[in-house]
Amino acid sequence: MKAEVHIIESLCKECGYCIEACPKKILEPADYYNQNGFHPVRITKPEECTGCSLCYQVCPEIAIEVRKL
Amino acid sequence: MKAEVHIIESLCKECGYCIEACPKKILEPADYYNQNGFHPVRITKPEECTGCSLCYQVCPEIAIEVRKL
Amino acid sequence: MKVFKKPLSMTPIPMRYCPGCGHGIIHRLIAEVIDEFDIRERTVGISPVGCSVFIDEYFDCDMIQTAHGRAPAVATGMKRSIPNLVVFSYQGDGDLAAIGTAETVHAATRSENFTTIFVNNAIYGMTGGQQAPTTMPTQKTTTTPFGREVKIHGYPIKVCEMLAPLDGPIYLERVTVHKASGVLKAKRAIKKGFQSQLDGLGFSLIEILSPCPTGWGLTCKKACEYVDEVMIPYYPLGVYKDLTQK
Amino acid sequence: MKVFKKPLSMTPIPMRYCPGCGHGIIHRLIAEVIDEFDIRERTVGISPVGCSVFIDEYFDCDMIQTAHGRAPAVATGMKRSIPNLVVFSYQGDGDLAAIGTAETVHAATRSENFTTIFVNNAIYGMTGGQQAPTTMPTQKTTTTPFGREVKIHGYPIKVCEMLAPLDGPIYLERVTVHKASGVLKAKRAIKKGFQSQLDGLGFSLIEILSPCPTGWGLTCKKACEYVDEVMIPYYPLGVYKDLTQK
Amino acid sequence: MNIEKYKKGEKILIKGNEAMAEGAVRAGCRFFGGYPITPQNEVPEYLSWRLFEAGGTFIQAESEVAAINMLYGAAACGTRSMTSSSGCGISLKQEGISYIASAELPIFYANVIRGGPGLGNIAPCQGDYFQATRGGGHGDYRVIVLAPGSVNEMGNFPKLAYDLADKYRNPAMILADGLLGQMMEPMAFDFDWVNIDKLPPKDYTMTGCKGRERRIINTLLMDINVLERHNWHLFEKYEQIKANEVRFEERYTDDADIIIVAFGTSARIAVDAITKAREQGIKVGLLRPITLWPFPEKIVAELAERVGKILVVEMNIGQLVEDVKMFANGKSEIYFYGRPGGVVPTGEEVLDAIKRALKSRNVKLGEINHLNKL
Amino acid sequence: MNIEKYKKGEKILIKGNEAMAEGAVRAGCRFFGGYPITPQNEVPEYLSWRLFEAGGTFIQAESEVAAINMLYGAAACGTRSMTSSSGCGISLKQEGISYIASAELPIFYANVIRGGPGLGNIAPCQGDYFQATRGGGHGDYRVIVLAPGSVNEMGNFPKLAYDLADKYRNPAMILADGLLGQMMEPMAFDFDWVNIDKLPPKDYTMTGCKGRERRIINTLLMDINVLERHNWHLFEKYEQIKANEVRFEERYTDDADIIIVAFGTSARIAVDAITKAREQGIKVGLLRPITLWPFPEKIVAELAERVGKILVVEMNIGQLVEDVKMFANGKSEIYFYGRPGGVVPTGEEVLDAIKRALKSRNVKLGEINHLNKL
Amino acid sequence: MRQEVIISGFGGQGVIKAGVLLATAAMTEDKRCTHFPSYGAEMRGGTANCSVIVSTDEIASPIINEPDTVIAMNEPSLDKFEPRLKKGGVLIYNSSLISKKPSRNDIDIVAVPANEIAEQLGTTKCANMVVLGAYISKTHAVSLESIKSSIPKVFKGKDKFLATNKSALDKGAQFK
Amino acid sequence: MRQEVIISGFGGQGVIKAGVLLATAAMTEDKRCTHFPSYGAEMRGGTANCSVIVSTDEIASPIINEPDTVIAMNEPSLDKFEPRLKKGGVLIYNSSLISKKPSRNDIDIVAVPANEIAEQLGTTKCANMVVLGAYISKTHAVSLESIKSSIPKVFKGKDKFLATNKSALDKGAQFK
Ligand SMILES: Cc1ncc(C[n+]2csc(CCOP(=O)(O)OP(=O)(O)O)c2C)c(N)n1
Ligand SMILES: Cc1ncc(C[n+]2csc(CCOP(=O)(O)OP(=O)(O)O)c2C)c(N)n1
Ligand code: SF4
Ligand code: SF4
Ligand code: SF4
Ligand code: SF4
Ligand code: SF4
Ligand code: SF4
Ligand SMILES: [Mg+2]
Ligand SMILES: [Mg+2]
Repeated sequence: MKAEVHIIESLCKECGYCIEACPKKILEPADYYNQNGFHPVRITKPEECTGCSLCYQVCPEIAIEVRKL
Repeated sequence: MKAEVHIIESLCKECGYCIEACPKKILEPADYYNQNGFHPVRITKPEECTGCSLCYQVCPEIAIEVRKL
Repeated sequence: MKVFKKPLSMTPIPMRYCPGCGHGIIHRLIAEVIDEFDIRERTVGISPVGCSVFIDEYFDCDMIQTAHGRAPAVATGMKRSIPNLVVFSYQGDGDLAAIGTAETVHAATRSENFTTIFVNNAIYGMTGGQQAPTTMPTQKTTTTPFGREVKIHGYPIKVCEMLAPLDGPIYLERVTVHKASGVLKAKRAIKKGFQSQLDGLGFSLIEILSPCPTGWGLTCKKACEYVDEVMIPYYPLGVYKDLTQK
Repeated sequence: MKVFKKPLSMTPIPMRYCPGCGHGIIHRLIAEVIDEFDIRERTVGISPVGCSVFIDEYFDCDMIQTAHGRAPAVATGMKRSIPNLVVFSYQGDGDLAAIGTAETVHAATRSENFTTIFVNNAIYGMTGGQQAPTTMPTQKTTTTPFGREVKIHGYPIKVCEMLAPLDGPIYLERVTVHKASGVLKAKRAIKKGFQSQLDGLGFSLIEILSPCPTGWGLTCKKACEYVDEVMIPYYPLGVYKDLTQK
Repeated sequence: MNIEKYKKGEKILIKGNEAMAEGAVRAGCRFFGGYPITPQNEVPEYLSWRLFEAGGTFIQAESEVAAINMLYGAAACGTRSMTSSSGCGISLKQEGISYIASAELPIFYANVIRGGPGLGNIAPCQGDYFQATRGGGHGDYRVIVLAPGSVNEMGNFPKLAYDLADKYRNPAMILADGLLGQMMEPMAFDFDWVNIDKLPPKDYTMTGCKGRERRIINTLLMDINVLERHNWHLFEKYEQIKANEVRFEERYTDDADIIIVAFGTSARIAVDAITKAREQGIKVGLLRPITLWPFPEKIVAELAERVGKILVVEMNIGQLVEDVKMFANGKSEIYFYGRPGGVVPTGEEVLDAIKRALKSRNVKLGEINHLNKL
Repeated sequence: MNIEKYKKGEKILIKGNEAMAEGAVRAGCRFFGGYPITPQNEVPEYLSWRLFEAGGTFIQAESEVAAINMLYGAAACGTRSMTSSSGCGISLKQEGISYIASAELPIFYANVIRGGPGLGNIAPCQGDYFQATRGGGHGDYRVIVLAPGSVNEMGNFPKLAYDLADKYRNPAMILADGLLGQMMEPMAFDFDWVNIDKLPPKDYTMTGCKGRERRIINTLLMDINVLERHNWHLFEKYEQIKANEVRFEERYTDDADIIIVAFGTSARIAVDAITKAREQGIKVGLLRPITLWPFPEKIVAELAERVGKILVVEMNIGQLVEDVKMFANGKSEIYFYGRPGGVVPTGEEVLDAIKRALKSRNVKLGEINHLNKL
Repeated sequence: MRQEVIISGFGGQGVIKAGVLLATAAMTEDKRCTHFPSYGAEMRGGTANCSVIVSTDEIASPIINEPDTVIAMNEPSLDKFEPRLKKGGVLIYNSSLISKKPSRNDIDIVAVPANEIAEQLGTTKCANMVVLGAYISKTHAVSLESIKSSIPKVFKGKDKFLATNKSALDKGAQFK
Repeated sequence: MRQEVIISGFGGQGVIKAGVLLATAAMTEDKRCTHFPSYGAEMRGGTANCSVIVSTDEIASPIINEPDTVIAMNEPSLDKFEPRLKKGGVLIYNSSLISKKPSRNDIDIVAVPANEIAEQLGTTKCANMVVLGAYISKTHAVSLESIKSSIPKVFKGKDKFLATNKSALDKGAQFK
């Protein structure tokens, strides 16, 4: 695991930018709603994350934190 | 005489543009004042006028009329 | 037999500009163009606020005087209402390039179909010689008593250059009236501006460098030299945009 | 160990933009730059009127909200009063390129020493999706329900192109935030804009193409495609002026 | 004409802003220049397609300043033209309005007021009464101010505004608020589609001087005597408007022990309060000024004298109340109840204010008593 | 400090506009943003070099709109700042003034009134009284309006304006006219050069948040309850200003049979007329409001009751007279004599108006009687 | 007769349109009615609501302070408007999106799984019609027929949804 | 004591400055004074005038309707102000530029060839001082000394003209 990705679910607005941006394609919308009625993004295979931070870069809500290990 | 130059003395404001512009150098300020306190321009040698109309072109007051004969 | 005399589209009223002021020459050129196109009866002229605020006395056609800088908006309202009118707006550099910047840029970008005569005399003439947006670097005015210092007072605005990159303007040219050859070219440019409007092409603007001996504190002769030696190098004459052939 | 998370110069308050709105990304980039220069304590941000009117909630520094379009004038008043402040103005396309045209052009030509972040989303977001000066040809908005027809509604304004010929601006660049690579470049441009101010060079403006899925009536994904396929061809990315090396 | 959208008398459910926009087109508006601002955006949005249908021009101007000056041009060409805005935007138009008033061009404009001052908010408010009635611009001029109280009036007043504007060659405006602009209720147009080709000709318009003397529209009158004459001419016109065009609505004033004076939305709330009051046996009457300028001064004077107690209810901190005070002439007790900032008072609140006003003792005639503070 | 130009009390001959400009700098003005317009051009012209000397900033703005917003920025940074204009230009500033009033920033501005409406002319006029006192901009706000009557006051009022502006965090303005601006007469500054470094600190300015909580200046208050609170807060402030800051001059009111109410230039003319009248044994008094807002309402009410005849003289078609009517409360006869359009009345004319007012019979109390029409 | 209802939900849930439909139906029944929309400061994804009053008498203010009925399409709406409901009033809430239970016990509560029903009908877009159906059958502010016949006026040019909307209304009307 | 004078001429003839000088001199004598300039709508070459009042009492309006004295530097000024002169008042006119004769016979007329005298002194610019000198000796509104001692205050940094101006005043003062 090269990086830890933390998603602040309450902030996510389901724009999908991070999903699109992730070179590893390891982000997807959850099947539940957050308090604002959006499906927050979740990370499917944390171990594959390269820590490239592109998800962080494109997230309009700053809902993603990436900690390179 | 190629042209008739008529100067409307009351309009002249003595800017000297026509004097400057005349290729024949046949325009000069009169030695008297017009009603506005300017020395109106007068033509010294009407017979030398070529009718080039440059004096008309540069006169801000349209105080000069040129009639080509 | 050719006669050069006051054009028919002007009234007999004498003009009240200072000696050597360029406004009078420019008025005549516009009137000649109106005469030549024979459009006096469908022309409306727009006077600005500036020394030329009195042009409604001089042009013998329908005339409307407008708020400072807003002539392009007024022209827009008029041409959109009666497209067949021939509308020219006559504006100074304070009017067009300071307070009226937004109206100018947007009429240009909307390509409103009227003709703008832009008299750049590098000064606020009417109000007594304050700095204009087009005042030259180091030029003394009543609000730049130590000379325009570009780092403090800003750089002069080059209107034609600024408008040229926009898609709206059809025809932009800078000319001068401080000498006979310039006057003749200025006439051609004004005529082209009107032609572009008559052809329904859109926005045209003719920027005219014009001496203001009073505002510059110069004799008439020196004022003309100033145009030659100081203004033209900064404001190069020429066509900045021409889509009339398109 | 590098951590990517909300910059220190932002408050913890969640942002209230629509899903996929570019404003949030741009805010973060600015805040990162402020963090990196460590200038939060001497920075003042200026909020416009537009969707980003609430940025005083998001930036953790002194913030002032201004009348629609007038941020450049306010910034001028501030920088002239306290030159050591770092001032950035954050403005939308309606704010900067419609109602604020004159203020923008003149702050640029005076080369006022502040940094302008110009968010071009081709729409009036806040008021409900009306045509902006930068709205694309044929784009439907609530005031161009049949699509922007350039002959009627005018051409989109290219702000960087229009300002570039002026002598005042020091640095003008157009970037985008609709994709990751653009975001990284946008950050560099913003940083350069601030650097230019810190170096006392004068006016800088970074134009940022920014998706507005709501105003455009598109999904977030389609909105990004729209930036790529429609906006960028009309508004080419790149540096329009750079005197920072001079 | 098949561009007519609704039949006269046909009942429709429509937003106040849209009713006003449709009413304007119906009344002959063929030029709109405006700039978006909440809570009036439905006006330009509606007109952006509706004027297209009607063969008119819609321009989203670069600013409110440009918009009002576009109207100067359009009206000068004889076109019934319109702009609308709110708060800040109307402030920016003040110079242009002053020009238009001086040039005596007939235009119609609307202020759908939002909370102020400054950027304020977008909620319903009546804080621009002074600006509208006192001419926020420079110089001695007045504009005709109509204050609708329903969507029905929002739709029908544009016709009135145009007719008055044309009759007196003067700007006429609608002063509404976000509530009247945003709400829907059934309304019907009470006038026929206006055929613009049949409007009376205008002898001052810029149409090219073919076949006539050239015309000049000009507000610069350097000669002080000429400008003074122009000012007195305007004054006479304003006096005429005052004499002929005052409009108001009275309800239950016959037996009232107290009169509420309120316009627009406040007047609606007042009606609610009055209904509730009457159920409780409290005799309250209503005077609703419909023209805010010309102000219904005679009836205010009369009611002040006859009833002796007036309660002014406004959605601001007290503006109309000054006119009421001015014309009450020290003849009645004057109470004020205001809710600024976008708050719309409730009928209950106003009822409470009525009761407190009725209970008040030892109040000096003619002085304004702020019930908010009591 | 050697940038001080005149000693306190030193008699100088100076133009009103220049006195005002010098007075502003002397009172601590270090930022001017303005746009040329006659008849106030001496103000920017003077400040263009004088502020340079004083280490301040002079900017000729691209427009009046930009100018007022530059002040918003400068005042937000704590700088005593100034703008000035006339008529049209002040109209364009109304939006900005409304913002500044809402943001509670202290600024000083001047309107050297010219003939209006529209472009009007450049002659002395008082046609912008309503605009100044009623807030020509949108929303419920008021600005403090000082009306100098001499070059001396032109020079000394800027200090007062700044002090009031700072004290109440409110815009304060001077309402003068072309005559006061253009004329010269001897004057002397009655206050010492203000050391700007010793002005009381401000706790709301934008200076960077080093060592303190960050600050926000904002006029958008979306929550109606918050905006309402802000409006009532402003209201309370205005009430305080009304209670504390009313200024006026009374002359010969003790034994008067008629009182002239007039401000600025009109008051000067009134003095002339009163002198002439008294020579003829006619007892006339003068009330000269110095603050037009807050209005000297109590003294008007008192004089109305005690004297019973008031003649309002204005260089317009009747504006101040409405305030007089409002506060006279139906207790006195009210006469109006006006000269709009740039005409300055003569003492003889006013004397004649006095005589006609004194002769009038059967006049209804509280109604405005236009002597121009009689 | 007088009925004051606040319909509230996320922007995009069609609460404003539902209110317009209700008011239109009232007009066709020659009742008086007002409709007043309200948007949050948020952009899309924020909350929106509208106040509709249907009455046989003159309606002064279109603003409702103590609603007879509240229709809450999402949780923030429930939180905001439940407390304002008149004693004995009706609360209709979208139980598909709101998991918590209303807390008052002095009101009449109807839980409608509007999204689920709507999804069954093929599109969540008609969830607003489901709750409107419930509202009608609960309050009889207007008749269901008036609502249905008003649909074409309100949803112009969207004929294909006509049938779906009608079914949604009917499904909703089964909740009481 | 009260003296009301209108000084009028072409812009550029220095009429405004002459008035300022007069007012300054009055101030140094601790008299009250006002100066009010007026410009035509014309630009340079138009007419300008100023009204100066010198008085021992309070001066209400600086505007003069019936001047005690008129100084006319050019013909349009004569045409404009001669009729307004008070009966018995003084008219001083620049006979160098005005060829026609004043028409009233109820006034005191002084013809001063101001330009010619000034030219003799080396510059027509001091023609204004010539007429001012005549004015002083005619009216004694202030003393000639006060005028002279005020010159440095009014014509700042123009020392070289000081002597010329003084001579011009003296020459003018010979006209009565
Ligand atoms: C709103 C407004 N602001 C300012 C003025 C005063 N004003 C009149 S003319 C003028 C400037 C004129 O300069 P310019 O446009 O360059 O014309 P010029 O006189 O040089 O021909 C100004 C500032 C005004 N009339 N209206
Ligand atoms: C003087 C004035 N006019 C109009 C408005 C209304 N208004 C608020 S935001 C806005 C446009 C915002 O568009 P933009 O600047 O592009 O910002 P965006 O919302 O797209 O980010 C308008 C017209 C206002 N507040 N003030
Ligand atoms: S850091 Fe890169 S790899 Fe990891 S989740 Fe984000 S985008 Fe995907
Ligand atoms: S980019 Fe951010 S807001 Fe968008 S889906 Fe990903 S986490 Fe959610
Ligand atoms: S027409 Fe030509 S030659 Fe003749 S006077 Fe004029 S400029 Fe000289
Ligand atoms: S150009 Fe005209 S105004 Fe100038 S000197 Fe010649 S005639 Fe006279
Ligand atoms: S001031 Fe300048 S522009 Fe104006 S009339 Fe005189 S010379 Fe011409
Ligand atoms: S409307 Fe557009 S710009 Fe505004 S918040 Fe929504 S997406 Fe962003
Ligand atoms: Mg100029
Ligand atoms: Mg935008």
